[in-house]
Amino acid sequence: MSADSSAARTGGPAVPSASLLSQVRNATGLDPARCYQCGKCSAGCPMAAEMALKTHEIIRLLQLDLRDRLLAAESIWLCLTCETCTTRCPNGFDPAVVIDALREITLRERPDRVPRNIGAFHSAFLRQIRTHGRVFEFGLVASYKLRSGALLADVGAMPAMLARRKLALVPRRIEGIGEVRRIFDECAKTEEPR
Amino acid sequence: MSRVGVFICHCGENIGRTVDCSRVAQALGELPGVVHSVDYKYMCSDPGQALIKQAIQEKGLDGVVVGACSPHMHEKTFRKAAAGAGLNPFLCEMANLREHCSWIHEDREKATRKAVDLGRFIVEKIKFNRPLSTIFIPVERRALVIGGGIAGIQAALDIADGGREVILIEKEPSIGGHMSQLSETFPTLDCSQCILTPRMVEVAQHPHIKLLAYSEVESVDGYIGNFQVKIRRKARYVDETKCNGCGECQKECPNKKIPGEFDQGLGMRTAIYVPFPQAVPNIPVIDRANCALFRGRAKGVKKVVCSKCAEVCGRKAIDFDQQDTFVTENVGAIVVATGYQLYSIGKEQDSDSLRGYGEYGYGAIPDVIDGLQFERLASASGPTGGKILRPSDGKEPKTVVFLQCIGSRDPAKGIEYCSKICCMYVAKHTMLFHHKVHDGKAVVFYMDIRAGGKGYDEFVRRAIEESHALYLRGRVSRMYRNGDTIRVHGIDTLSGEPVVIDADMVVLATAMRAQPGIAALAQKLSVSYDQHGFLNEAHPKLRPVETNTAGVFVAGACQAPRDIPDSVAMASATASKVLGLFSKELLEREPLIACVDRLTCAGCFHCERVCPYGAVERKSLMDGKGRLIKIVAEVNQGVCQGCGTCQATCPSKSVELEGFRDEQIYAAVNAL
Amino acid sequence: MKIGYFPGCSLHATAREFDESLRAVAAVLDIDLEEVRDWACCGASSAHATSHVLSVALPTRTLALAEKQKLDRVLAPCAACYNRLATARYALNHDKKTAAQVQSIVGDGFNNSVGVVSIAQLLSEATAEIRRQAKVPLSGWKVACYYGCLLVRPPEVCGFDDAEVPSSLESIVSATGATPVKWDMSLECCGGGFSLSRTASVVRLGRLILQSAKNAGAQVIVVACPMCHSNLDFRQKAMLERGGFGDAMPILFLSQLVGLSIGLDPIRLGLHRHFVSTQPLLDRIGAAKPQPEHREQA
Amino acid sequence: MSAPVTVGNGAFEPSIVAFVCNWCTYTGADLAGTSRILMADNVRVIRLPCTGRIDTLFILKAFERGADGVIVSGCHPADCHYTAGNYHARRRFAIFRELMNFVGIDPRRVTFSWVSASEGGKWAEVVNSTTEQVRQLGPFATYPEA
Repeated sequence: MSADSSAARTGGPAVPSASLLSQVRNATGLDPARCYQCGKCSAGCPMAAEMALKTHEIIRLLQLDLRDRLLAAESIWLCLTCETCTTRCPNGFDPAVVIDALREITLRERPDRVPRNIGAFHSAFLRQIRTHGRVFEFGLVASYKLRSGALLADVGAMPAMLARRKLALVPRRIEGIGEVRRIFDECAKTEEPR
Repeated sequence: MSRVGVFICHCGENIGRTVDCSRVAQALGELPGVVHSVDYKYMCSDPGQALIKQAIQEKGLDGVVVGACSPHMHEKTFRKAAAGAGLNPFLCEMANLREHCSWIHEDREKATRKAVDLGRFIVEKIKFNRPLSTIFIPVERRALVIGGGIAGIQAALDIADGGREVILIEKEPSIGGHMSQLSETFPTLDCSQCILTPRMVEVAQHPHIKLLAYSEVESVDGYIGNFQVKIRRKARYVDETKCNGCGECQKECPNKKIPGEFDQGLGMRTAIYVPFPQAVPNIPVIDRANCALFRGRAKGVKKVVCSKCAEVCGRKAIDFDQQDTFVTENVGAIVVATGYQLYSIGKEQDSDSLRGYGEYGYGAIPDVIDGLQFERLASASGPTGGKILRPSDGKEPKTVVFLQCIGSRDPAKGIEYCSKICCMYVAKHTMLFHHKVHDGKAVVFYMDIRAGGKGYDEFVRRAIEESHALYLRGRVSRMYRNGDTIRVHGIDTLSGEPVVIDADMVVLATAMRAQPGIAALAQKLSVSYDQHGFLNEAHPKLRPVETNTAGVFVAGACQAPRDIPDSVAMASATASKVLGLFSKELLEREPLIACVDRLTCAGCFHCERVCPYGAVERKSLMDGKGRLIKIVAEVNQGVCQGCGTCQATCPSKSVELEGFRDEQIYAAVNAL
Repeated sequence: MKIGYFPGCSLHATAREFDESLRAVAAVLDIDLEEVRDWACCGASSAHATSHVLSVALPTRTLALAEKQKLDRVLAPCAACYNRLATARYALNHDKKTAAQVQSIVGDGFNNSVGVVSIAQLLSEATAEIRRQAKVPLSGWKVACYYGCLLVRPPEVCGFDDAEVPSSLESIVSATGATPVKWDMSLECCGGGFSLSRTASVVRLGRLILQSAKNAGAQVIVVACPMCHSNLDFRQKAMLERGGFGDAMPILFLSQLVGLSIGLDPIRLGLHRHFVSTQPLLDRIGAAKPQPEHREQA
Repeated sequence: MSAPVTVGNGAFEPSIVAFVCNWCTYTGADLAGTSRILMADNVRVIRLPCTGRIDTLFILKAFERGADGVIVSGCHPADCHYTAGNYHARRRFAIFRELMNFVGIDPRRVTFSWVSASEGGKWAEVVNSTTEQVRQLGPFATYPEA
């Protein structure tokens, strides 16, 4: 997956709708049937208050294989991957990994449903790595703002950051940048629809 | 030359559809030594059995092979038929042409050929079968009951009422078990002690029951009908024959601040104590770890630091120098009723497979208690006199959160099973709380409500509809101290809403576990147990209170999580089994046991080492003048269960398992 | 002791005081940090949210470089980097499918022999030395140790002393002479990854954390993660604006606290770079006010 | 039988002997029958009380008598009807595995498995997979009897 997926420009599904459940099973090696819907994941989730679909509900919809609802859900993008759910799951399930897989599938198949600012952040972040090998925050912020349209947020903080010499202004490229780009390209190749 | 008869059953269409039975009969009839071979529609029917009997008598058969269903189904039937015609029943065997052939194959040709093979194996084997005679062993018609909770009490009373003598042993100072700690019982809300105490007294007074409290099983020898059980009688430091239970010693004991086991640590007791006022026997015991005198002795202090109890005892019953003693009892049957313990959420666990609940603070938050502690708070005889008060500050909690499935159904903590009783007692707790704290709010976090049982679901509905307990479906992710309260982060999955409650008290319905030390006891009894330490019944449906060791029975929560009605029902079932066993003076058993050839036995005793039952004994062989020739192995016929491990282990092939001797097995293999 | 060093992108920018203080402390504690040459970004939270293989492949490149450099352990002070490196290492050992894919992309003789160490693990090993070198008594300092998420979870990857009630940070803080407080939110996520894209969430979560530390009587929060630091320090102003609790709470990197206790100059430790003033703390130990290199702008 | 094999076309059909314990595997095999689970017809079961009774010589004898493969199956560890017979058996078979190489029997011709009384499906799997495995290995060559 390159930072700005070509699918992102074309929109629309990249593969015909197969069973999302089996896609996730294949991608993660986890069987959502393990989830017995106790809700402990949602009970401890720091973002639950902001999620329309709580963690256990995401897994439930997955058990029901409701592809369209899941890939359109903003909630999967609100997961911070803090792994609290995974750590406390009584039945050895791993909701965090499943949500990562759902995001990956959404990016590939329904990029139009990725929330703009979150998608913009990930794109900007990965573009930084692809371009320089490392992330330069000034460039990251600028790039993010262009992509998300949140042009004015946090702009006031820039001078303060600068004063503390906390912003790397001038990007320096690592020597092995060619290798990093090759990794990006090769990884994108492994992500043919499973 | 043998005279074997072969009888092939069609089992209606069951075998006949896939196997050409007449061809099988014909092929087997051509084997050397087979003098009679027929097929018939239903061999197990009366006419079928008559065919066999008739052939035995007319053709003078010395072996019968029935090719039919599984021997587990009808071996007994056909052996009985053979015996009816005067043939030794152990000269009759079955070839399994149904379960192992016709039902699992479709190709008629190949199934028929396989059926011939299976029949041939048995024909060749039976030529080496020997007539065996049933073994009779005498029965000691007294029973041992291990554990004095409600299951053990019930079993002991039922057996004793049946006229047989019972020895009831209990490791604690008093019988009564966990039931004596309960406040009221579901689904009737009758007072636990009110229904239990009379039964405890009955035990103490029953002429056929010998109660050995504060005692444990040290070792078990012998076999069904003839067990020798060595029992350790732990030193109470109080002479039971002198003490009259007046209680003066407890009043005088200066150490009054010991968290009491009976009150689950919520109430205090003295160092010399009777666990609770209704204890049976009502005789105190000295807790060495907390007695000043014994602590002094442990440090090597010569002088008697404190002897207040002895000074005040008018009957001079206190004996600081008492030692553990041992008694051996001969019994014919053993009932195991050792009950359960509760899982605790602490970091330290007594088993590597268990984990505590770090997310609940590993039990370090005050006012987070378990179900048994709540029972003590709710009990009129408890430390608060039946008032629901917080252990930390004695205040009445207004919001109480009950968490179900703590440990249970939580593979991440090491227990995947359901503890079965928690749904019910939590409902009961919410009702008791509602009755005692009218303006209180009970909130229950549950995953599923399991209320199968007479009047059970109605009971839970009452908790919800009449006592207005708020039932939330979901687990709690975390809780921590929040000032004076406990902040509980849970979820209601039915609405999808995360729930945060500041509770005054949290009650955990922790999992039921097998007793500590159950594995050691099970090994003494040669009873198998599951990965959680629950004892295995002989068959989950058809032999629920027997074990794989003949003469040993299980009752109550030592076998799986059980509530009181289940435990009592099991206990009565064991009593019926025991009384059935004791209805005869001699016990019959199959003679499929190992025998040692004294001539070739070299006395290496590998067999003794591998025998799971300790059935191998050492026998000194003397010559005519009483001089020792050699020591050889001998198998105790009553103890041997016939596994044959000794035979496969014996380097000199001097042990033979009847029914499965080497020449029988090789004959079958040679028929390949 | 020599150990590989993977500073990660943040320590070269927003969290440069973490880098500065860590290097300064390491020098005193006789820990030789050898930077992994030409390391690339670990991919942080963006790679794993978009491509599982990429999220393993990027850290694997760094681990492979370290292996070539003959390092047996690599210190990743940033909790996010630590988590990504440790997760990659775990995936290569346990997830055959991913391992095969990544091996074919980055492979080339890589044996996955390099261990990954967090700052908490490294300084835990050095508590005796910290105690020995402690010059400035921090007694009376009430410190809330903040683990956050990435340092301890998931437990099978991070292998911390206890995923729910850990104690490594507390033992290090105790070694400095300060007093760790018991508080409730030490393991809750601060919202790190959403600092830019969903700032309101970060402010909401950060407030809960600050509030909890404050309730427990803490005077300072110690962190081991640049994202936690940036959220709790840089965004604290926004959190305070919502009202509800009095003064600002200084947020120190673990290495800064250790540095202060062993008598290092506050400037070398980068204490002047914080948004929430660290001066109240310095006043308590009589340290001079750090002079900023540039004039502060509000 | 899951994959019917043709008779008489020269395809090799192995002959396999199964030594099983009475309480777990034999009962499990009964269950497979009661459940009408079709399986390969190459296996002939010999019933013994316990895997503890199974002398390793039985296995060698079976090969000598023309078997191409052998299955040994009993109760799961800790589930032995006789408490510990299967543990002794397990130890014995661990040593026997070493011996097999020595006497020239490919260890893949012998399957050791645990099948409980409730695992009829598992018994069918053991039968089918062993049959397939031995079929791949081909006939076990023995010398004709003198």
